[in-house]
Amino acid sequence: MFPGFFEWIWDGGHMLFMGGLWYALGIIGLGLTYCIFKAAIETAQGDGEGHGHGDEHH
Amino acid sequence: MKIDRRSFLSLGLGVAAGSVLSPLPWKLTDDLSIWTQTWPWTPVPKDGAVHYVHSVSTLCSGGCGIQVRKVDDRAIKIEGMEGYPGSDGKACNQCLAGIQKLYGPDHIQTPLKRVGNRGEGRFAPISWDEAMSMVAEQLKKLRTEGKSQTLGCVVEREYGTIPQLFKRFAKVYGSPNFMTMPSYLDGYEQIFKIMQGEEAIPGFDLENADYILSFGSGLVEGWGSAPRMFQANSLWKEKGVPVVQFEPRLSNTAAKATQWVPINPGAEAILALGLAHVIIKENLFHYDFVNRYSARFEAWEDGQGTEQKGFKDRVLDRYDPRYVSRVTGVPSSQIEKIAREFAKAESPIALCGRGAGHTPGAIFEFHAVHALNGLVGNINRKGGVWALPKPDYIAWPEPALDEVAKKGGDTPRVDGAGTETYPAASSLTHRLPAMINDAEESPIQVLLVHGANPCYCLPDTETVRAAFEKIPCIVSFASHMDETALMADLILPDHGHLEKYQDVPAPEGLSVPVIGLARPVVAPLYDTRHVGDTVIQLAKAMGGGMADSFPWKNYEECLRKTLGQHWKTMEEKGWFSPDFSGPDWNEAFETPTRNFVFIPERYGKDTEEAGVSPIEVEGDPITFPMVMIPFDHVRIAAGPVGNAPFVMKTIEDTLLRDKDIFVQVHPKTAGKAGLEEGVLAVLSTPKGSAKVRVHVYDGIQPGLVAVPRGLGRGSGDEFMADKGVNVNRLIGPVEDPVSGLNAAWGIRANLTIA
Amino acid sequence: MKKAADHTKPKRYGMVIDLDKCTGCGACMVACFAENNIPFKKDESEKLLSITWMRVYKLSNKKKYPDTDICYLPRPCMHCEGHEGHSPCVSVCPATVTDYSTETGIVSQIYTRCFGCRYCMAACPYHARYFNWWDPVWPKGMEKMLSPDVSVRMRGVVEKCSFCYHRYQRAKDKAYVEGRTDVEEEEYQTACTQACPARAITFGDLNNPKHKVYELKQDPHAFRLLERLGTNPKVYYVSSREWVRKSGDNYLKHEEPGHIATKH
Amino acid sequence: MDSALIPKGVQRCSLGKFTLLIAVVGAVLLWGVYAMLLCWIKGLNQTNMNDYYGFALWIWADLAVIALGGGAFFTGFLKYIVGKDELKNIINYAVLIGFICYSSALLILAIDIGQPLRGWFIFWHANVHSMLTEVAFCLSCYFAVLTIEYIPLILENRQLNKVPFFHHLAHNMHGIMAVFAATGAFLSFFHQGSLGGVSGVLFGRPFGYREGVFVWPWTFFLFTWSAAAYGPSFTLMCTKILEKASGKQLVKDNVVDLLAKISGWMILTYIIAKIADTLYWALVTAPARGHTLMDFYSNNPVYGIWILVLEIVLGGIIPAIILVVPGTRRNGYLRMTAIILGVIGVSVNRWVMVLQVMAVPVMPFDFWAMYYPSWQEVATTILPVAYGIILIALSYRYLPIFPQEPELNPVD
Repeated sequence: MFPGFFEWIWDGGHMLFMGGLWYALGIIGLGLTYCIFKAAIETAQGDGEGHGHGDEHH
Repeated sequence: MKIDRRSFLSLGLGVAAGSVLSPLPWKLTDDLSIWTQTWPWTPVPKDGAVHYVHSVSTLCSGGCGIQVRKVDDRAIKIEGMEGYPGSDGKACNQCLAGIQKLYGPDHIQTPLKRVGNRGEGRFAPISWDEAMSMVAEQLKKLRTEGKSQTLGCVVEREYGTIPQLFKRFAKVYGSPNFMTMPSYLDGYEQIFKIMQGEEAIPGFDLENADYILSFGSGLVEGWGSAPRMFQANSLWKEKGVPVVQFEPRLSNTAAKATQWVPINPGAEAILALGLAHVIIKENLFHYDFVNRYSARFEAWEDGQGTEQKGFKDRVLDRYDPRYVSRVTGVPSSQIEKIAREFAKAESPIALCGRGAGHTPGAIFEFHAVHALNGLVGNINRKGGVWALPKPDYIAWPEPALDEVAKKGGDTPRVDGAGTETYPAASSLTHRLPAMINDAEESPIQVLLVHGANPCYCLPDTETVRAAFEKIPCIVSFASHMDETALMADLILPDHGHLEKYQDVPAPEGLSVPVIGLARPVVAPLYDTRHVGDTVIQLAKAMGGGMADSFPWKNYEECLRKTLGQHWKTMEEKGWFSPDFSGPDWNEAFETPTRNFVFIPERYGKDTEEAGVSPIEVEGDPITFPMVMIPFDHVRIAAGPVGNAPFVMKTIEDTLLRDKDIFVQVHPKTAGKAGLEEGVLAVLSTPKGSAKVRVHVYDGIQPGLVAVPRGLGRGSGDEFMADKGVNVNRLIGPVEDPVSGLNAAWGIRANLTIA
Repeated sequence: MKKAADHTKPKRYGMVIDLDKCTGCGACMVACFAENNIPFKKDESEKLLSITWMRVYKLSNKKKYPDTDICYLPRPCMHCEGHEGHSPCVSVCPATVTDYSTETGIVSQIYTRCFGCRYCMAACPYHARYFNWWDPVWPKGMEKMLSPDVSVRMRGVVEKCSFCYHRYQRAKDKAYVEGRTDVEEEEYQTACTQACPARAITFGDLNNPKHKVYELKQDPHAFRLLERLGTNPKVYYVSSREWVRKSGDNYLKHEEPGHIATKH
Repeated sequence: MDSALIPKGVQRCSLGKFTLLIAVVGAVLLWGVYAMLLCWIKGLNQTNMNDYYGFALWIWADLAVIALGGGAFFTGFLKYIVGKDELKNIINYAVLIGFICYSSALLILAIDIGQPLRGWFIFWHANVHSMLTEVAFCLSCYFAVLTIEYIPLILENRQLNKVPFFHHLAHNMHGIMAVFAATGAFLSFFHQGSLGGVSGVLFGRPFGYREGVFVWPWTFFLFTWSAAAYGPSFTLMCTKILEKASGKQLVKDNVVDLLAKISGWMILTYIIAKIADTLYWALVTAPARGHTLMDFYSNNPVYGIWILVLEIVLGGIIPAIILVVPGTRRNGYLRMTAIILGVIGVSVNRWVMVLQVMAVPVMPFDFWAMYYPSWQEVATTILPVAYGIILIALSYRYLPIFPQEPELNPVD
């Protein structure tokens, strides 16, 4: 699963597969981190009531 | 800090995040996976020093030469012993799985005394001293009462020091009733007596034969020494040796044969005589042998001076192919073709003994088949049938017999063998149950059983059980629980086959005499005792002349002294082969005329009058419209010892499923009875009925119901016990009026939907 | 796929089984059970739940009496080479449990890594793979017969014939000690080959002209099971009977065995 | 009692009635859990699977729920990528159903494998050539995406939303939902496809095997396509069921019509491809391996040609036509019939691609293997259904799943 691990092989299949995998994981991870951090900052700034009840997001 | 909902939630989230980020869950996950790889309940075999022990396995009748792979003191695996005569590096299924018998749960661990009813299987352990004195007391009592002849001994085969110790014991005790279990070898034994005047056992030089005619013999299904026969079969394939199989059912042997010739069951003898007819008529027989070394081929004068027809005329008169074809169902063109091919071959050989040879069959069959071998002169010749001398390495001094022994020994045998009625028979054990049941008081008062399993193997097991019920004292020397041991009052357990020394005259059917040595592969696991020691000690306990007749300290000494100079060879090689060169034809036969006799003295008249007709089987055709034939399957042991778990595992699901046995019937037979593949049905015969499943099989003559032999064990480990039906329960013996042998090849039956 | 070890020539171990000689006795199965610590249950008659690395199939020509004929066919793992080592099972195993060795041509199985998804079983058309539906249990005392050369498999994993790989290792160790780089033909034989009383099984390196299998596989009557699927199995069968050869693969009505171009 | 938790502007049944429903379904759930524990503790001998049937009911259930759960990724794809904005009114429910389907699939997989405790070896020792590896990776990743899509919904519960952090988090997540949805669609494309590849790559099994492009057999694409086609139908079916159960209309007709139309066109195009695939397989692929089509559909007690007809005609052509033709589509009964037929069709397809693949004999001397599930297998397969009902009930009661509900069912 990780380069350098037992039985890790650098071949086309691996690059493609693992590339896709880490790309997706990266996006998910980064997206989540972004949301959490932004929410934490917004909470700290106390502008919690700023955007109403956000019905438009549904 | 005030714990409100918000901080509680944050705390929860914090803990969750913290533990995910800590190494703990990962460590636990890893530990769990390691645990699944080393579950404590999954055994880890211990490693150790590897070595091999050579021995001979006694689990099959063939006597396979084996080598046992050991790791430290554990026996791990059985393989064939390279160079062992016959089996040569190979072994049969039973012997290959022999370690499971050694370590298996039905190995008897200590002497046992019956505490429940007969056959109930409730035993209590007792000490050896107690057990021995109980037997000795019984035997002494019987002897003082002058009923020494009521001692019976049943063993599987006659040869080897252990059966001979029993035989000697019976003799000096004063009983003629030393019995062996029935087999096709009994037929050959009688045939050698009456046609060649010899006390001999058959050897078949199959490796050098170039045309094989098999009258229903399961050549690759347990007939003779299985591994040897497999190798011979492969050799035939390599050399292109024709093999013709006459059998009503497409057995494995028939499938392997060059040609399968379906035949009406029981008509084998007629077919053999039909072949003889063609050979004689077309002058294809071996002139030299027939003219110079045989008698009664042509007309002859009997004792009263009356002229009797010779074999030639009898066969020519009666067995022309058209008639034979009608009786046997084999087209006459085929009879002629096979007869010609057979006669023209260099070393043709004709064989008999149905299936694995558990039932002897009628003496006519043996006579007709052996006459074929005589016609082509293939007796005591390369590629032919050999009369091998009975093993003579056991040369113990004649025991001194006291009055009781002499008197008892002179009484006629209970089974009638060797009496005026059946002079050529040496053992007719299948007759024993009826004799006991018909008598008011059992003519056998004490029965010693070793290596044999009459309560399973003899025909009509219900009658056998009833007879055994009547015997006041039964002593079994079994090492594993079997049906007969279950009926015993006392079990004096022998060591298992991998725990003891034993000479094994083997392998069956080989054309050179061989004596193998079984030896302890592991030290005895339990409180068992070598049966040889038990017999010697019993004799000593009897005191007097009996003790003197058994001068050995123990069995091992007896064996060493018996084998004498050969002991060393056997220890090193595992076997030895006594010098044997078959005599030439002019010296080979010991009949009064020193000839091969085509029509034996006693049989001449009978055959002339009655002719040979198929042996009728028991039962009336109206109640029982079908005919049941037992068959041997190479993956099912039908002898005294049942299948080991590994061998059970190889049994096809068309023979056994869960606890149900399958019987084979032709699609037409099934259709008529409204039966389909796999359905439950009731198989009934005059002897009883059983629940079976139906296997519709194209390779069987319509009207027959074939039942595999060797299932339905009433004892043993959970892997084999109570699975299927013992075919011996459904079939009874049919007495051959001439030889006394059991001639039954089947029984009338009915198969109806359950 | 493991690359071949440097100093020895790549081997392709395989078998040639003479179906004319095979009598269906089952000794190969028994020897295999004993050699490889195969468990046994009270009831083994349900063959779809019975672990038999080597299984002897019974074939029939399906003709009516008396033209009926039967033939036995022992079926070990075929150790398919597929296309460049892509045997049906190796390519599907998600956890790299099973592998095709280009050094020996043996398809391996790592029991402690297998997590029992059974995809390989679905992939194998020969049903050579078996799942441990139960914990293996030996009656008290019978665990003494277990061989230390082969690990006992735990419940929940797939297992199959290994061509007695431990025997290869043993032979290689011996060769190494004796300063040889290569294993002789007779030094490495599978348990079933050794046990076959009909001497119907021949085992060896299909690449090595000195090995008996090399010659035998070229018999005009030699065939492999399901060749047309492209599994490229390394077990050959020989039969003089045409219907048996025809039973080795699927054919359309007009097709004749031996005239079909097969992959690989 | 729990009114504080119920979204504003909607009416819910009494807590007692609700508890009763949960209790009844919960009992079924517990039955499933018991069977699941049996399988884990005693092993897979609890099932009727065997060495010929290594893949059985569970793998079918897995494939089926993932296909049906395909509504989540495809509706997301339509809303966020294609820009069909009306679908915002059903996307929450589609996500919820997807979440249930995928979590069920993962649970079933965890029961199905012989060594669940080392199931993670599929990641650790990953063999990237295996379709199952791809399935495992994409499935877990997409499940993560679904969780991410479901979390903001939970956070919008009236009480939870009062927590500022949760409020912001939900808001932010909504903000970049398109990114997640796109990732989800990408992952879905692969794992739906890999599931199709599971049997498609089995070149030892001529019934399942298909040729294809590069490493992907045709079934790879057919599975993705069919999930996208039938998934929305399943979402609509679940919506209908919930509407029946609650006695309220929850989604406006134009939304339903739009999704049904898309589903219909997708089914139509899919079924054409499927027919082409079947023809090529029957006429080229299978004969090259010595099989005729009828070899696969005869000499056995179950699998006749009827199953092919059921899958393609009843479960494909007919629903496609009904959903594509505006007149029939707008007829509620016909639309529902089409949707149900479609759901059956795709389920039959998954059944065939798992169980019939196992049943067909390959060696000429082998036999058709028949199988019926044990009660433990049935119970563990029903378990996710019970779990799904409970999760839908809870979500519907406490979360603002259907934005149009207050409008369609004004509270007096």
